[in-house]
Amino acid sequence: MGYVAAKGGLEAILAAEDLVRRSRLSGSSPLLGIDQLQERARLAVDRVMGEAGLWAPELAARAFRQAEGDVVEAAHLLRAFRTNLPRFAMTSVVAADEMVPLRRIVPAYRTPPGPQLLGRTSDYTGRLLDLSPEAPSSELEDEGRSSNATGAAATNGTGSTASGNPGGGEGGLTTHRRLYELLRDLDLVVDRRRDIAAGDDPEPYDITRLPVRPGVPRSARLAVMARAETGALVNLWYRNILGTDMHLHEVTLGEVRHGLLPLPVIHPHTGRPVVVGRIRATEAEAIEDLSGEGRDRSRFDVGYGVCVGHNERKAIAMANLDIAVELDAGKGSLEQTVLMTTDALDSSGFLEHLKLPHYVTFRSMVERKLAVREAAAQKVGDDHEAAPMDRAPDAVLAGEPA
Amino acid sequence: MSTIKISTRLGPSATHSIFRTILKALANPGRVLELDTPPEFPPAALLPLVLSDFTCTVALVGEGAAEAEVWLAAATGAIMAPPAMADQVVVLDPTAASPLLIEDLRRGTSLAPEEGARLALAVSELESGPLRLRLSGPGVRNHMDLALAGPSAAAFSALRRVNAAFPMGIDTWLFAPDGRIAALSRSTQIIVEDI
Amino acid sequence: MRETETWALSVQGLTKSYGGRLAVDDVSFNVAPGEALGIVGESGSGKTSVLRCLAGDLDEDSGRAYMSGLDGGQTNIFSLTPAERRALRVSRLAMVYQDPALGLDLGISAGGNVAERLTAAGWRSFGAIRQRAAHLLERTEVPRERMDDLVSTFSGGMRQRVQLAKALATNPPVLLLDEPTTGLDASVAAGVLDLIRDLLAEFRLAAVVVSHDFSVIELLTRRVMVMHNGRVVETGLTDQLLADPQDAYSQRLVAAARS
Amino acid sequence: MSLNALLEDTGSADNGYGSGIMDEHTKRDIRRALLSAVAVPGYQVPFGSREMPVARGWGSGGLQITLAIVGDADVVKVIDQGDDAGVNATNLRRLIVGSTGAAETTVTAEASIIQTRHRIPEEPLKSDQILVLQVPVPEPLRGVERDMRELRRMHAEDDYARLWVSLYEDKVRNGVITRTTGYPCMIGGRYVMATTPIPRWDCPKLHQAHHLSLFGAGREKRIYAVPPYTDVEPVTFDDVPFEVERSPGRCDRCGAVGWTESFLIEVPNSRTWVCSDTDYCARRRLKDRRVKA
Repeated sequence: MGYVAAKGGLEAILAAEDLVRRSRLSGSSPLLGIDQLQERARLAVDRVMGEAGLWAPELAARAFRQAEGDVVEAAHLLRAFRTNLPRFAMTSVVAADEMVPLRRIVPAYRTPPGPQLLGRTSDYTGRLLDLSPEAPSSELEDEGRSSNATGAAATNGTGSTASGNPGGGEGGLTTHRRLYELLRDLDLVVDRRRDIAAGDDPEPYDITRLPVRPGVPRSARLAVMARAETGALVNLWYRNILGTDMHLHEVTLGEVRHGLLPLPVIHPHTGRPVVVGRIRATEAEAIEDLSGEGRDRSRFDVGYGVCVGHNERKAIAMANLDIAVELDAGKGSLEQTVLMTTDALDSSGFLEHLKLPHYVTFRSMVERKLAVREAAAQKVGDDHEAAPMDRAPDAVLAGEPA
Repeated sequence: MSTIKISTRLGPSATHSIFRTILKALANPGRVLELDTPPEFPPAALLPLVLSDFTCTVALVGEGAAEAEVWLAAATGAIMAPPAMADQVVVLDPTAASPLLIEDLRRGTSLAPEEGARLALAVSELESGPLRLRLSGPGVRNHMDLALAGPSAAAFSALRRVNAAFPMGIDTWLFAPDGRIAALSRSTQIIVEDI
Repeated sequence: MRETETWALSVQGLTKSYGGRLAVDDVSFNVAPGEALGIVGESGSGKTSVLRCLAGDLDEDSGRAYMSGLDGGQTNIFSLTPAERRALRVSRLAMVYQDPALGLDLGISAGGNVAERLTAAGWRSFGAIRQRAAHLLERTEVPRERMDDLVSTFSGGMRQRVQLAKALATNPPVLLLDEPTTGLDASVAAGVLDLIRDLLAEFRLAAVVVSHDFSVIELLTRRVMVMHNGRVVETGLTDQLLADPQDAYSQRLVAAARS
Repeated sequence: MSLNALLEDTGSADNGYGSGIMDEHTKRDIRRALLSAVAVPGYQVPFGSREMPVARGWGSGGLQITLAIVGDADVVKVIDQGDDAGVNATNLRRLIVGSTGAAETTVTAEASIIQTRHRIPEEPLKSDQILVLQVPVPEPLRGVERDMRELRRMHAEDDYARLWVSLYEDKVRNGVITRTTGYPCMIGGRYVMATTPIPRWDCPKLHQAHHLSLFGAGREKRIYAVPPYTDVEPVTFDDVPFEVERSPGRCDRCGAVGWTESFLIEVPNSRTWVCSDTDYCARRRLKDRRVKA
């Protein structure tokens, strides 16, 4: 059917839409349940939430299913749905120090304050494709029921995995001091604390209400990266490590943790904060050595990364880029690249917009090709008569259309 | 000013139609348009009622300001602020529009002209008053005339000075008691002739 | 130079420090129309910083500077807004940099670089711009057939000639030259210096020529200031000062240049 | 549930999509940006652009403007490359009309709001019509400068020398100014503005027009406007006349003259041309008096 010529474009769209839905529902296997996705495709659902910048596990699973597994498409569905929802309230300060870790590793110290908590990670599981025959789902279910999906295996100080009951759930886990505070006690880190008492407590920059552009405060940059596309941040970091254009050096990771963050909202009547729920988030701190020229070599500085759901790859890349942009202080182009080019919806949307009709544009381009050719032909003609510069340039170069 | 019993917000469709008139007025400076204003309601207060929300700061000046602040905050969630800091400034009675007030309003910067304030100015007459303004510039075909009553000529001279450094400046809507409205964009050239 | 002489450029109490170090320390001087004032000193003496402050590339800490061409010399150019300072650089004050990349866009043609100054000054006729650019490039001895070549393909000497053409595009009354021939080999430098000398005379410019090289100062300037650690240690007529320097530092500098 | 089914019972609470695609707060945010844009013709107003049911780069900016200004009494026309039946135009029209009380039309003269991509209707618009243009790249100077801080300074200080130099270089190198669509225009003698990828043929229609033009860049989160009776002058040298795409011959369907009356597009390997503006073409074929035949 013609791309545009099809009379009544609506039939084409409805037909395409019907095709998508039917193919999504076709096949002999049972339909994916929202609960199945949340339990069996946890990291995909987390990634959808992370790149939509919204905590909504069930809606994210629903979007992931509707998008047939395309994370960017699912993030788009989630954000577009949010556009319709009025904003009821805003949290007061979400103190990441109050995160109850399900998993925590501190590469910078063997025995940091608080636990090294291997927790649920595939880091050391040995990437061997599990080819065991499809056991009847009932057996798998029994095994699953006995262990809690979010259980954490604590490792004691010696780095070996304690035999702690993985099913302990988060009951046994408590908050703990952050490594950053240890570094601060040792006066080893640039102190970036604000003098809240003196009123130095600016509101974080809301990137959904005010678009970002170079020069925005750090909170805006963090917000952009928190909902950026994972691959965009990782590649941007790696390109700066190995690529030729910009240059970053490796940092030491201070804190990498995945856990539950409480969301306090000020109660409209009592005026006191009330925890309205908890979200899972991943946090990373990158300890920067400040080895560059003109830096305070006697101290470290720290980059911060956080995103909704469990996505360490993204949080670590974000922490690296955060401190890199902070130290670049707007001199280079890294800030603009991080702020403007890492959103999944913006980049993939614009890339795929090339599929839209462009035949008016193309006709105009063809016309200019002919105009250039004509001007060149006319100029050659003129060269025979006299050196172009001697004749008044207007006549030579104005070139009337045929 | 009798007490205003605006308990509920304007519904989406009423808000929409008032906004379209406000937009059309600004796109056609000097053109007089009609607003269906709820009775005994200060027309000039329609601007923040329609445009503002919890992200906006609003200032109300003139008789009845205190009372209007209460229901405007309740209806829109807007935050009250002094005129010099406000996104939107409403002058409820014509005589309260002093040159000093106008010169004090936010004009934005050349980097961020959108931070200039929006001024809603009550006038007692738009088309048959003694104060003649001749307008030209974007949105005006050749020129348009207004014949105002209420604010002083000095107020419009002040407006002209404030808007002299385009793109900095403020955008002004004039509200007559009967619901007629006209606008002066910051890009509008104003010649004040006092008959 | 008695006070009653007219000046094209007057600098009073210019001061600039870098990270605690006083790069320019209370420097004052006047330059008359048609006069070339030299500033000589070793690298780090602050001579280039003086020019960069006047040009607006560097923010001064304190001091005032006036140009007779701007409000009759009543307005301190340091008090102008960034936009006004930029407009100054279009029509009243030009600078030729030691590194051509600071003064030119290497990605466009020689004619295009001259055109940038003209379009910024409001020229809107392609033909007139092209004619003016061709004339200026011819005057600075850039071969006609290279006018449309990218400046990145030009030699060092040729790039300085393009800078001069661009600088003179709008007949600015004041021209600042920072080590204009440093880094060029001798014969090319000599050609460029002769050109500069002729242009200064022909356009009756008030010029400030900064150099560490006495021969450049000797060739181009009538009066010279010697700078050391940000301060002017001696001022005098160029030939007298070279023959009989008074200040101890000047003496060492002249002696070193002579050896 | 298909999007179409969902749109049919928009407004029912249970499908989660309350009333319409945007909440009232979002509309106010956009309306304020629209007023700033009209007040400073040609200036790119930053706004909190929301995600839409269409992808970024597919008309999310135009859709947000239309949804912020459309009311039940409006009649909406949506075109892409001048064609109402364009796939994207159809999808956008369905979203707009489906989620509001507005009516739809394909007849330019009957529309109160026209959302368009890459074309301006051939028929002059009237003062009670609003044109909403979809904007892929809002920054007219991106070709000469990449750094956004410098671009912002250039607009703030009315310093467009680099643009003029790029036109000079283009003209010198190619004999003509080779910019195709989206020709940069000076608005009200102050701001250089990106006219969006409309052909040069359409630029003169914006100059001193009767109607208000609103430009929405959803992905880059900018809104700008050209009020009625405002100067829109293509940036070119005094002695280099602004050239538009003229086509030899006539429209194969309605006979419109390609040189003066209608922007024609080629029908490949057939040496025939047809109007890009399908409604204009249809009106001419129906001998509609409103359209100057």
